[in-house]
Amino acid sequence: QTFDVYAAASLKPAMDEIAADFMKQSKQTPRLSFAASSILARQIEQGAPADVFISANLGWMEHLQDLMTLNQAPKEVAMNRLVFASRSSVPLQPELPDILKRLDGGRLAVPLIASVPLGLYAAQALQSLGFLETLMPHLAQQDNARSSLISVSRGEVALGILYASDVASAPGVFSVSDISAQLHDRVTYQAIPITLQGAKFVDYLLLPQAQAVFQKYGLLAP
Amino acid sequence: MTVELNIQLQRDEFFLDAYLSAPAGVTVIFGPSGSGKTTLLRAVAGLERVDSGYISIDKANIVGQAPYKRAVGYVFQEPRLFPHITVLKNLKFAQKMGRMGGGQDVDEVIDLLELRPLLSRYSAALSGGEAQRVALGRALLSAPKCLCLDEPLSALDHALKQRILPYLERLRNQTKIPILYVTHDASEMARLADHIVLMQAGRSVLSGSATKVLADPAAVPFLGVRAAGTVISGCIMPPDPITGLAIMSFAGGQLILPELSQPAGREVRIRIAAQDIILATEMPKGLSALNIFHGVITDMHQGQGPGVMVQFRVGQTLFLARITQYSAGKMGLALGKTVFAIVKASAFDPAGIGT
Amino acid sequence: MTVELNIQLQRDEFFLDAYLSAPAGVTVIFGPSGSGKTTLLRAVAGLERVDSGYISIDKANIVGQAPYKRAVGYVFQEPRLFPHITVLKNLKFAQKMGRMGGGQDVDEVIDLLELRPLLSRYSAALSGGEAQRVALGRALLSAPKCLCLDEPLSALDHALKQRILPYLERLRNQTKIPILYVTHDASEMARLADHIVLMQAGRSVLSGSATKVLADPAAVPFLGVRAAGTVISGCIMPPDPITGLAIMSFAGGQLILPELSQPAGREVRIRIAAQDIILATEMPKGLSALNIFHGVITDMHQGQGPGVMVQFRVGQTLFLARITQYSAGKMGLALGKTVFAIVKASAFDPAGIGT
Amino acid sequence: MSWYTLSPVEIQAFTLSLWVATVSVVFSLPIATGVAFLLARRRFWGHGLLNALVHLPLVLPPVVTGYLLLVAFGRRGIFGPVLEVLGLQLAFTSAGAALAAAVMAFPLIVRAIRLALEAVDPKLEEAANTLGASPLRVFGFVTLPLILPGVLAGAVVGFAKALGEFGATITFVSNIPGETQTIASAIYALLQVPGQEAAVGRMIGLSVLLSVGALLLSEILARRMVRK
Amino acid sequence: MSWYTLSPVEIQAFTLSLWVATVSVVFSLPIATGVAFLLARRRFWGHGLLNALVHLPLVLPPVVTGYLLLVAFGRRGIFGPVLEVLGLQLAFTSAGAALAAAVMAFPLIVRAIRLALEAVDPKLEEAANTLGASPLRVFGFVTLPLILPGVLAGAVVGFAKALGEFGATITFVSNIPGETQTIASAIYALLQVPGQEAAVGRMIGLSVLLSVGALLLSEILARRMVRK
Ligand SMILES: Nc1ncnc2c1ncn2[C@@H]1O[C@H](COP(=O)(O)OP(=O)(O)OP(=O)(O)O)[C@@H](O)[C@H]1O
Ligand SMILES: Nc1ncnc2c1ncn2[C@@H]1O[C@H](COP(=O)(O)OP(=O)(O)OP(=O)(O)O)[C@@H](O)[C@H]1O
Ligand SMILES: [Mg+2]
Ligand SMILES: [Mg+2]
Repeated sequence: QTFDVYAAASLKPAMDEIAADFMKQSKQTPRLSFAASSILARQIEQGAPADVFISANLGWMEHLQDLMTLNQAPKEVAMNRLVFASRSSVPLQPELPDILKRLDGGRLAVPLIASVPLGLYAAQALQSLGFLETLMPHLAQQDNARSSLISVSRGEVALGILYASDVASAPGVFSVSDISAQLHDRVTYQAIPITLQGAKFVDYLLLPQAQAVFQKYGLLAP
Repeated sequence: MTVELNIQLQRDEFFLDAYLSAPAGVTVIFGPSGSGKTTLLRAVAGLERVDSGYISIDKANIVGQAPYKRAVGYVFQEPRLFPHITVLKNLKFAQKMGRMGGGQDVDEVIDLLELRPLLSRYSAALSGGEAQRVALGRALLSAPKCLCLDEPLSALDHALKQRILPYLERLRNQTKIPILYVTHDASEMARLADHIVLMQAGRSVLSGSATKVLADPAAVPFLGVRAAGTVISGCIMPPDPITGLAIMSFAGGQLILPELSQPAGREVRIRIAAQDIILATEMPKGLSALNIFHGVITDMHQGQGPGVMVQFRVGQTLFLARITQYSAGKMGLALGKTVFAIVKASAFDPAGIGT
Repeated sequence: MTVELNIQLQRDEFFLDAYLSAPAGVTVIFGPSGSGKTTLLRAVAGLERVDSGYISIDKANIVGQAPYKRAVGYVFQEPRLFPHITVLKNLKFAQKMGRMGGGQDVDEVIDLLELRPLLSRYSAALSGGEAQRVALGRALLSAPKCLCLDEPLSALDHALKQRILPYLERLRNQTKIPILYVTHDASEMARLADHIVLMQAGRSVLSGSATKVLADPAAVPFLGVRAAGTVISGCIMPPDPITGLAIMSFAGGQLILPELSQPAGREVRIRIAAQDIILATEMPKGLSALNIFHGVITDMHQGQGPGVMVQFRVGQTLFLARITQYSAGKMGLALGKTVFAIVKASAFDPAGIGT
Repeated sequence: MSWYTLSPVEIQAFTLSLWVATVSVVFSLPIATGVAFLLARRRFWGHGLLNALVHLPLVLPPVVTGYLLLVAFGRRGIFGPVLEVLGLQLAFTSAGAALAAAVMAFPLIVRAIRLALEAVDPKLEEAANTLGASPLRVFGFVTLPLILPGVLAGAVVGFAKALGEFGATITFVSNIPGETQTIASAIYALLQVPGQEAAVGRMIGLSVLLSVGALLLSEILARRMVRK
Repeated sequence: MSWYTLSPVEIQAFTLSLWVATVSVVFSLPIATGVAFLLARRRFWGHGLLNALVHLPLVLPPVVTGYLLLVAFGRRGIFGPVLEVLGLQLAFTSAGAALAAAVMAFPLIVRAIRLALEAVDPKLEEAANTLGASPLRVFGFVTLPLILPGVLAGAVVGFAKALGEFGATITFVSNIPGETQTIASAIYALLQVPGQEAAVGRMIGLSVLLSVGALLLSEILARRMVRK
């Protein structure tokens, strides 16, 4: 017996492992479908047979909640942090002059600041720091967190704002300055159970066993 | 079966206005380059839209009918073989598409047109003449109700033409379908034509039975002096026991012919070109020429050059001879005068002798 | 300039093995369909790779040279006009590509080939004959060192041929380039050929000067009986004051010709077909035929049919006459006997009279 | 598991991709041929519109195409009820993946066939006509064989495109391993997270292998066709 | 701002898309023609390889292509030093966007031109040869004019593809408004957030308008070429 889990692509390694564990201890097999949150949300809206939807994109979460009558509220299953990342391990002073010096006329890699969650949070943080206006023309907005990571790891950009979890799993990329969680909204991954079967799986995600896996991939407990 | 048409059409500056009535047999369409012969044939086949007029096969108007329903076989000026299939498949395709079924026998056509060694070739590996023969075979096999042949033999050498012409003649005699035949070759025309339509600048200027048109001094400017002459029909007699030569009897006497493979009793037609006849005022003697006729001058028609066309009657047959004005004067030729006409037996082109 | 070649090549089952030496002037390549005429021309132009042998223009071996460097003008059996440009641009393109520059004058070529009304047309809107004329003009304009003409006139009517042939003759006389000319038409061959190469099943079986080959009874099986005859060269005299007819003087007497637009003093060549001569044992009288020669029989050659080829000498010129065996017997013809030969003035095809 | 061993999921993706690409090309070919014929040979009202429509999947971001497919053929889509009656489900099934791939490959296939059609000498079709072949038979016996190299070219490009397509696919049928996850969407998923370079490389190698194979095959076939 | 008014950012995206698509097609055409000529007319060692290489952007997920572009032409890429010497920066610039679009459109353009080349009657080229035209001139005066409809078809398909392309573009040059944000990447960005349907529709309308315009123009040109 199978059920469908729609999850944001950035959760793939952790979810793959959790799903495998889950299968071992229950007779249910979760089928994982990874894509951009926007795609998954639209599919669910169009009647996709999803049992759970897991995403970091709160916008789409709310959109779905508005649209569908869901029995259960979304649950936070993991958290993340933002960091400034670079190929060089030299720590960064989170001040404008140092940032600009590091960029050296180059660009700061972030995902799309108007749409991709990481981009949204990064923009909020820069806004709170008061850097956004100055840095705006220096931003290289990319389609997703992964692309920004590539830009940083290939040295196309001297600096990027990335998820701490991504930086942790990417060799050759260093976190050069933490970004305080106070500067932006909570970076959370939420799961919406759509069916009963889905609800069971969401419950499982909150168990320490699953949480351990999330943490293994650099995510934080909710 | 008869093809009749009276059509008008305009293509840029070119205007075609043609009238034609082609009964069973061969109607040769003759005219200079660009006079509209091909356009006329295309209109009959439905490949060219006419602006006004009618085209009928067997009284049924076919204007507006789709080309493939017209059953008009067509040999184009260029071969147009299907390049992706072999010669044999080209032929088989035609046979399959021919809707009356039957049609000609593939093997017969292959042998006649000497296509056997080519059957497994593709059109790219054929010589010009070979391709044209295949195209001809293909048209014959499609079981047409009317055949349009646009210079089908002009890429062929004389010997090959002579081997194919009798077949076209047989086709004409057996199938009773009208054949519209474009050619530039006067002897081909004389041999095959039952009817002739002369085209000039898009207009059909003269038409009628071959006998009449070829012997009509008024047609000479259109045909060219070398094409003018007489077509006489007659019957093959048993060969002369002494000379072994073939003899044809016609309304006016007997004509000795060169070698001729037609059996006795067969009706044949012969063209004697006006320039091939020598006239004499006295009975010539000791000549190699075997045919000497005795006739009465019925018409004399002076051309633009130094020649005169002399029409004379032998029995009930009218002959045409072209001689110089100088000779005519010296010999004192005039209407009603008696002349001797000398015709060489070996001057007859076997290709000019048709049934 | 001379083209010499001795080449071998194999295409599937077809094997070409040709030897040829073509000096300035026209070398006619004659042979049945599929005998390799086109393949030979293509090899000269570099369009067909040869397996062995050499091809030289002016002593320089061109085997292996790229086609465009050979300066071999080519008129293909089908017109091959560039469909995306007008007739005029087709011509201009050829002129531009011609590397010796100079070449023919565009306007002259246009007038001669009667292309003026076609200049702004695209090839799709040309008749078969029109397209072939443009192709001919295009080849002439490319300033070639050698011309390959593959049946260039076979799509043209008689009158048009007669207007174009003198131009080809002038070209031959003026430019001194070798012209390799494929034709099926014996009178075209007789008029133009300086040299003749007979092809048979891929082999060049007989070659030599036109005069020799055409009067050679051994060539008759290859040429066909109707093509055999005599080519005599002579000089135009002032026209006869009484008759107004043109006169040509040759080594053997004078020949009265039909209308001829050549000025007095001009050298011309005339072909008299073997079948156009009537022989007589006594001097005929009161005939319309103006040319009566007195000759001595030098050779008699019996064909497969009922005919005999009689070669006789008039002055220093050898003539060939074809008569029936029956007549020859009746007249008691034999080597050394005296005969009278009757030739009609109006039997000469002006198209058969060349310079 | 050494670097060249495929996991079962990867094998599934491989098989599915092959299936999807093949099915999509096989089904589009006849339709594409028909549309190409219309575009190349007929002048009619709406010619430009049809042409634009055919090209649309090329211009639109694939995700949009996928979304439009979802709107049209999804469970709640415009044709949803019709499909339900027919017992056919497209959204989130492999059949749907084939549909998405077909739609994306369609303009490329049509273009190739149309170009081939425009290069056919109408004189040959005229000749077939005078032999008594109806337009349909002319097409079948003359035109079609003559455009086969073009059709083949279209099929190969379409096949390659269908293999590489994931934008519309992932949107229309999602990315369910074993069901709708093609190589392309598997690569996409793998690319979203760091550290999967080996797997990505393996999958790319696979899809390149597949399409290079198709390419070579088509070249050989085309050469055989032309050689005659 | 009513629904049909474009914001300055949208106008920038529109202009940039037009520029990127035009530049990419203009620059690819000659190269594509050369490659198509090689593939259609020459047999050489590596023929199959070149053919496969040309088709690669079709098969690979666009993101991979973009990534490979980065590896090749990025600052630290293989050709990075060369580009730096030339003072040319591609990553994160509009020139890079054009490069990405060109690479993605390339296989389509090559295919179209190759098909057209294969349909040219070699007899006409032979004829030009005998008139003394060198291979280069034959190509310029005969072959090229004859394949122009095919080149045009390739250009249009390429243009449409370049307009619609965003996967490789966004990966290679990111999505910087006014610099590298084309209509397609703008649409992509808009699609990431809910409730932007109106804006998405407007952008799609724009890009469809552009490519339909290009299509119609090409049809008219092609008809003019063929009419003679
Ligand atoms: N590519 C080829 N492959 C095989 N055979 C060929 C090829 N091209 C020509 N042939 C054969 O070679 C022979 C000579 O062909 P060619 O075209 O030279 O003849 P031709 O003398 O010009 O004939 P025609 O007067 O009919 O034009 C023919 O039998 C033809 O079938
Ligand atoms: N599509 C066209 N548009 C304009 N004019 C045309 C078109 N097709 C043919 N013509 C012209 O119409 C005239 C008649 O052409 P047609 O092909 O019927 O001549 P034809 O008598 O067959 O000549 P030929 O003996 O040279 O083949 C020619 O002057 C030709 O240039
Ligand atoms: Mg014609
Ligand atoms: Mg030939």
